[in-house]
Amino acid sequence: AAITIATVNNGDMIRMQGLTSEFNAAHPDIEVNWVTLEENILRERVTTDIATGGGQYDILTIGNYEVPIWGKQGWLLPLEFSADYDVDDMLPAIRGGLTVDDKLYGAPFYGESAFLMYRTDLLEKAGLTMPDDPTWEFVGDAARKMTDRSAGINGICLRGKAGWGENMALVASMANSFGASWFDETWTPQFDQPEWKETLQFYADLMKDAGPQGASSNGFNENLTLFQQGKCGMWIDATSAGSFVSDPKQSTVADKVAFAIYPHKDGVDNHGNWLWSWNLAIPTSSKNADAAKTFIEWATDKAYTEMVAGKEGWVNVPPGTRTSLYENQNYLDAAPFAAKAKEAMDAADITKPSVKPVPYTGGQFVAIPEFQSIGTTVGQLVAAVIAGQSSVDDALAQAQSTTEREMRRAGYGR
Amino acid sequence: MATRQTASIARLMRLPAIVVLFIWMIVPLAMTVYFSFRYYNLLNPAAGGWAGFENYQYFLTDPAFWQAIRNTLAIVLGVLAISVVGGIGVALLIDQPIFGQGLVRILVISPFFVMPPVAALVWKNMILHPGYGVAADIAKFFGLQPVDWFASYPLFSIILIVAWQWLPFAALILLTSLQSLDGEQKEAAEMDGASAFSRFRYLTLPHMSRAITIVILIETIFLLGVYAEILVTTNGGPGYASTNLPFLIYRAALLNQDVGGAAAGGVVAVIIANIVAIFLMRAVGKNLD
Amino acid sequence: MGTIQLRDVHKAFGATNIIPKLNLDIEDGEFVVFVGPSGCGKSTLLRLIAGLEDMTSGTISIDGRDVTNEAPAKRKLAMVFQSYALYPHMTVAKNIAFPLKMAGESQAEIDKKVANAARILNLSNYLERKPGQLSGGQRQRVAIGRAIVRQPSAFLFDEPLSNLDAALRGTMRLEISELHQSLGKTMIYVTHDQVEAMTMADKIVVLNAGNIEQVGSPLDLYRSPKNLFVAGFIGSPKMNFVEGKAAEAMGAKTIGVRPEHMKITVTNGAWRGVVGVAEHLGSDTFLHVHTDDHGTINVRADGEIRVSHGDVVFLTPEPAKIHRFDANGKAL
Amino acid sequence: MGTIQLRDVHKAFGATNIIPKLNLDIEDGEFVVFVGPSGCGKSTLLRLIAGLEDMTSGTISIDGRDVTNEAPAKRKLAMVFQSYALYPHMTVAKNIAFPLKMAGESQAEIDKKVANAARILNLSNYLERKPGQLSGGQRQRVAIGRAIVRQPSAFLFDEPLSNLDAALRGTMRLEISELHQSLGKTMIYVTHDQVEAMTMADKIVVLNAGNIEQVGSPLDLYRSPKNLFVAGFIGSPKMNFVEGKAAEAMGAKTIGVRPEHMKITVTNGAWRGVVGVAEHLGSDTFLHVHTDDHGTINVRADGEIRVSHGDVVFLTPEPAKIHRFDANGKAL
Amino acid sequence: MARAVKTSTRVSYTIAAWVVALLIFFPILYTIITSLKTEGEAIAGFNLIPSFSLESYREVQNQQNYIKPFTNSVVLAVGSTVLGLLIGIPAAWAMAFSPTKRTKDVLMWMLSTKMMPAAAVLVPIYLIFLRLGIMDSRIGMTVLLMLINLPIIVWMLYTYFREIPGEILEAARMDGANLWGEIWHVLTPMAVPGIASTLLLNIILAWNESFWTIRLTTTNAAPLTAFIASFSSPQGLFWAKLSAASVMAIAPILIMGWFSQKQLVRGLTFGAVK
Ligand SMILES: Nc1ncnc2c1ncn2[C@@H]1O[C@H](COP(=O)(O)OP(=O)(O)OP(=O)(O)O)[C@@H](O)[C@H]1O
Ligand SMILES: Nc1ncnc2c1ncn2[C@@H]1O[C@H](COP(=O)(O)OP(=O)(O)OP(=O)(O)O)[C@@H](O)[C@H]1O
Ligand SMILES: [Mg+2]
Ligand SMILES: [Mg+2]
Repeated sequence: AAITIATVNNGDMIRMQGLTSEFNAAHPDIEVNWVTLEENILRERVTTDIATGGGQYDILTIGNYEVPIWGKQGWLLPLEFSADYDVDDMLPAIRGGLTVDDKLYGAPFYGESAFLMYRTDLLEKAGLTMPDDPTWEFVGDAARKMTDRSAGINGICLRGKAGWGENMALVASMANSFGASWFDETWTPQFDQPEWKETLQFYADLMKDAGPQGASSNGFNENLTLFQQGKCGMWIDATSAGSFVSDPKQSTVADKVAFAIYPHKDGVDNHGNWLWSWNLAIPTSSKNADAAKTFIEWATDKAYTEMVAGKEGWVNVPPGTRTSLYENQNYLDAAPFAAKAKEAMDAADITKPSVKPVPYTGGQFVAIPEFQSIGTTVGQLVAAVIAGQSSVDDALAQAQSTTEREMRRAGYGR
Repeated sequence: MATRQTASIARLMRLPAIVVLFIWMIVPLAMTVYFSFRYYNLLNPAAGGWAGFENYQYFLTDPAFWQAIRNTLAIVLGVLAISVVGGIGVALLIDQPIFGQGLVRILVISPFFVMPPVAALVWKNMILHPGYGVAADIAKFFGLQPVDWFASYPLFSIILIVAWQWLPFAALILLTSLQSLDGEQKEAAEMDGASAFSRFRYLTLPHMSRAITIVILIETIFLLGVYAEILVTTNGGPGYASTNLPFLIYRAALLNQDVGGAAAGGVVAVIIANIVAIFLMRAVGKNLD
Repeated sequence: MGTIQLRDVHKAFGATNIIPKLNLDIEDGEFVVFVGPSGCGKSTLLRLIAGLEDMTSGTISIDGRDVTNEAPAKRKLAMVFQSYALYPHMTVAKNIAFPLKMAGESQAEIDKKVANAARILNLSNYLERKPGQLSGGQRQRVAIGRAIVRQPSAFLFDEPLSNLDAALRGTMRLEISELHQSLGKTMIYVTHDQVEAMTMADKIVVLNAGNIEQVGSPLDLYRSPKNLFVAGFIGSPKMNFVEGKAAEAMGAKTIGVRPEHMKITVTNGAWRGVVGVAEHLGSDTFLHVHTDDHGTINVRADGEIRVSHGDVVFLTPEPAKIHRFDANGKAL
Repeated sequence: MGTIQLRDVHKAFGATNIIPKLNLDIEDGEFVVFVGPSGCGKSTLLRLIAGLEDMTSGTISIDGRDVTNEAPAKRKLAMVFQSYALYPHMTVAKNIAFPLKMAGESQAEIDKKVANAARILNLSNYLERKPGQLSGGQRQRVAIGRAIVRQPSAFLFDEPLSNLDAALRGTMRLEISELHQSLGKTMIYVTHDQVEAMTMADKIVVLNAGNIEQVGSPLDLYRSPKNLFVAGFIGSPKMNFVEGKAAEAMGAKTIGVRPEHMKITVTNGAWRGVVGVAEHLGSDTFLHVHTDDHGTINVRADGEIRVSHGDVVFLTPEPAKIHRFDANGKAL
Repeated sequence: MARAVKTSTRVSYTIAAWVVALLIFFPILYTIITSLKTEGEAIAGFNLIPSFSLESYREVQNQQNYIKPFTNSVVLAVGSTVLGLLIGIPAAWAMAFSPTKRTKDVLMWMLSTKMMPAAAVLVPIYLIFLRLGIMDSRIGMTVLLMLINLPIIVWMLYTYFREIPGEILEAARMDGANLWGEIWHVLTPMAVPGIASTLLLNIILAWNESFWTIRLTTTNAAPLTAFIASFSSPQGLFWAKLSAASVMAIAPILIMGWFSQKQLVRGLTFGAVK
């Protein structure tokens, strides 16, 4: 049988592609075709295909945002694995996000949360020490103190590029940690609430005072490079960045990096609930579901992790999916950030994104189909604020009205 | 020429092209029109049924709608202006006796061969990037603050990229037009005492009008549909600053997966494009004969 | 007001000498026609005078002023191009007005002059048309109109009638002649057409491979060609040349007789021959007679002559009209 | 083998009648020339015969066979277009071979016929050239070559020489005439050139606004034009028409005298006048004489005549050569 | 124009032209240069002299097989263009040589089929492709690209054919050619420059079409546009790699364009400009 796998062009996925021959050695009867696309195009492509019953793909690489939605739609096959696979080893937060009505719809290949990365030397220079549980107030203060633009050092680098998976991942989780929420229990957008204003104002001011030039077009990649080149004092982003910033081959500041848990606002018990995983799932339209399941088992079980470790070293194994990994001393030795990453992942609870009562699950996203569009639109409005083309109040007012409009359109009021 | 026999054969010869294009037009169009009156969201298959004009209403009242129209026109007009004026200048220049003419021409027309997403990627990452782009390096060299082009001047940046792609096309066609200008006409004008500028103004420019018209027509059709450059660079933002009509529809169709809304947008876009085309034919169509 | 002098004018394109070295004087008000075979340098010469072409060496002066290094626009010449070179996107009126506009004249002045030129050239009804909507003859007149509005010191015409059909050519010929008479301006006219050259010129310059073979009035050239080349080139149908005994008898290497200077009889005469093709024009008949001793001889006979293909006839050249040439082709 | 009959041929473009209703018989082997002013329908008629244009009504038969509804390719006619319409991408040989190839003849046969046609037309040295590399006359011959290889039942020529210069035109005229003699095929030839019409035709058809004004041999038309139109159209320079007393004296509304049928004297004669323009061709002199009573009269005089602008002269028409027309323009 | 151009004038024109040409070409040039850098060099700031490392190309080839999308690009671009010409030439012939009152309208209508934004008809087309079973097939993509470009093909050929004197076609008719003979032996060879430039232009347009080629293919028919889409925003700033991939995607068409520049210009002269 031949299976077609749609995947994104991330390092871990590319590595998986590279190991196809290993899979073939074990399963010579299954031919594997790869379709690698950029994340947004992939999502869009796959959505069209599934929704129209196209059957072009046998395995999809999708996020924990889509899995529950699509699972509920009946677009994905529930996954049941053999005992060897040890489903219970999965990190509970991750597993919870992939489960609908007690059925698992996606096998996590790789997972991440977010944390705070900072430069020990700069922090020291600023005369501060990182608390165990940093607040935004502290972060803001530290960032401003670390900033030295003449030396090319920005106190903090944060995502600014518009997109629901780009700047909104940060802003939404930040809003969570400020006590804001996207919707109240009647699905009414909450941008007119003070928490949002506070979040955005804080974010905008911080970027203005301590952020890099052109922050509104920076995403993960740009900030990573900035940080690696020593141009950022702090950076709050996905835990997967940990391996890159502490890899001396890539990073000029590898030995001066430390990690802390995602900040929260003083008095609000919420660390943003950023949780992301890339998962492999099988669409119901697949004609080779059995072969697909074989592949998924191969790619996401413990043996795969060990194979990658054997070939590429422990640092390069896909993280964030299994508890056992974080109990593996080899891994903990190779990955100094692992403990903090695990802590971050455990701190994220996507069933309770906000301290307020909300009708949705999620974290840095809201797990409803409309979020892609709403998130992107709001992301644009936020980016306009960072680019200095719009005020916080205007942006929030517009966000409120377009979100109301979208929600009405989607029938939430009906 | 005009015998009944040839006329009937001609009808037969035209037929395949007309039939396939008609099918190609009518089937998707009919489906689009049909969808535009229905609730149809891929992500929400449960909600179906007739929507009446709601999709249209929704699309037309989009807060980005008017801005998108303005941006669409700005892109079309901006790129046309740059590529036509620049194209005339470049064509005039490379028509002169210069050393290495062949190579210069090759270099000048090259951007036309670059696929739009690649062009956008190159410009975004390597040229205009505020951190690592060449433009930033130049700014730094002069001790200036690098400009974040896509944030500060999003529409201009997109116009710049698209114009970069289409200017070579214009220059190419205008160059060939220049070369077909009768040498004796130029000499006659010279004998008549016309200065170099007058010769350009009264002779060269009118001579090129047909070529310019063709450039305008073909480019307009393509420019009305620009979206890849926007998708790759600004994603329509910041805010709606660089959202044009095709991108708005793109957003509806591929981000919202709102087939009904996108269909309504498509119908609106077709209507607007036709208005532009009719207006254009009125304005410049007579140059074609 | 319109004298033109060429002194040692030499023109080469790359390595090929097109005009080896040429001297020519043109008087004010003269109508000078350049004739010569295709490629002999007629157009080149005209373009040198106009300043559209650089000279390799030599000088050109107009009205005594050395213009060798002056731009075309400064020479105060008007040129009518072989292809007319009208501005296709301008109306007739705009075409004619163009030189005036370039000279910065006032609109009122321009209108007056254009109207006047149009009147002279019978173009008043066509002023609003574009060149594409005109017949060949009308276009020709527009080109002339563009030239005359400017009151140049001289006109240059490069085969201006070559694109026209015979009928129109006749009319236009007359119009240009009349124009010359009424304006009294120097005109230099290039043509390959016999009739044009003969009927229009005050002075014909016969060129051959960039050299002047002869300069003179049309009848001069017709009656006393200086050499074989001019003799053969001027006159239509072409002069018959005979070598051998008949020529030697007259003390020449070659003798030439024009077809119209040949008597044709059926009984007796100098040269015996058989009629080949007979072309009946009504007014005249052109006979191609295959003579026994002198090859085919063309004869122009009366339109009423009654000979036809295959008839035996005798030809007698008029003695006074026989041209004699030496071994170098020079007239004796 | 080549008779062509037009019966009640009527052609309208939209609402305008180009050819009202026309009957014409062409015999096998005849050389028929269509003449007439520009736009009179000559080309249209030719194209109707060729089948390139639909008739509005009427029938055309070739060799007695009704071909009204037959495609051009089936009519076995060959046509030489005004613009030659050579295939620019094919060599001369391929151009000539094209009709044979279309007829599916064998390569050996084709080669033989092409070689033969090339020999007749003196094109053997140019067979491998493309049309762009040929002179106008050579192109002309290729166009003819393409027509003759096929042994068509008749040839159609649409102003084939109008693009050539005068010299070449003379040569080509002869070649076509000789071709007609050697092939003996019917030829229909459209021209606006007097000399061509007169010298080549067995029969001239004078058209005017789609109507046949007169059909006859060249000399017929020259000597006995049926009406004013034909009288004015045939002959060059044009016949002089005189109305008023002089005409009435001869019992006509108008009388016509050709320029060559006019005696010119300085002392005494029928009509007195002053010489206007005198065009000296060498062989002839064309005088434009402004007469006292009859307007400007053109006269063809001897090349040696010694009159010039402003001289008073007397003109006497040759009595036998005077044409008389009634009030409707009909010849009397 | 036969007056000598002063060398100084010529030199200043030359300088101006080269400056403009290099400015226009610079983004491509810089991409090529970047593709020969190491990743470190690529983001290290402006530098025109790379270390000529082929590492990026190797990496690109390792990550994504280049040959298959390249072949697909060639097949789709050439196939759709040839198919388009097969349908377009007769249509353009008919419109140019046997025009009716509505010919201009028909031409305009054809162009108007290009006005529908692709995103709006994605789902309809997707459904049609599924229904016909031609999803991710070369045939389907070839036909689709042909349909997209057909209006441009007809348009260009039409303007080009109009420059060919109708008398030549009539001559062929008189010479006994049937319709096929007329089009195949006479019109087509004469129109070669125009057809060639139409062909080139459409190969370029088909090669660069990047909406449908990405959305309607997966593996079998995916061309270079899909290839480049898999590099467009990776994790990390792999600009040397992105440049290498970009160069690989545009090089074939760029080289083809360079070689056929003369042909392209010649055809366009006839086709587009009187
Ligand atoms: N730019 C040029 N480069 C090289 N040779 C040239 C150029 N222009 C003209 N010639 C050559 O110069 C010669 C004279 O050309 P010119 O145009 O003056 O001839 P012409 O007498 O006007 O001929 P025609 O009667 O055919 O117009 C020709 O042999 C021609 O080939
Ligand atoms: N397709 C057409 N539609 C309308 N009128 C036409 C068409 N073709 C020709 N005519 C008209 O028919 C008349 C006869 O045209 P035709 O070409 O036969 O003239 P002609 O005698 O050949 O003239 P010429 O000597 O100028 O070639 C002209 O008045 C012309 O305008
Ligand atoms: Mg010349
Ligand atoms: Mg005609």
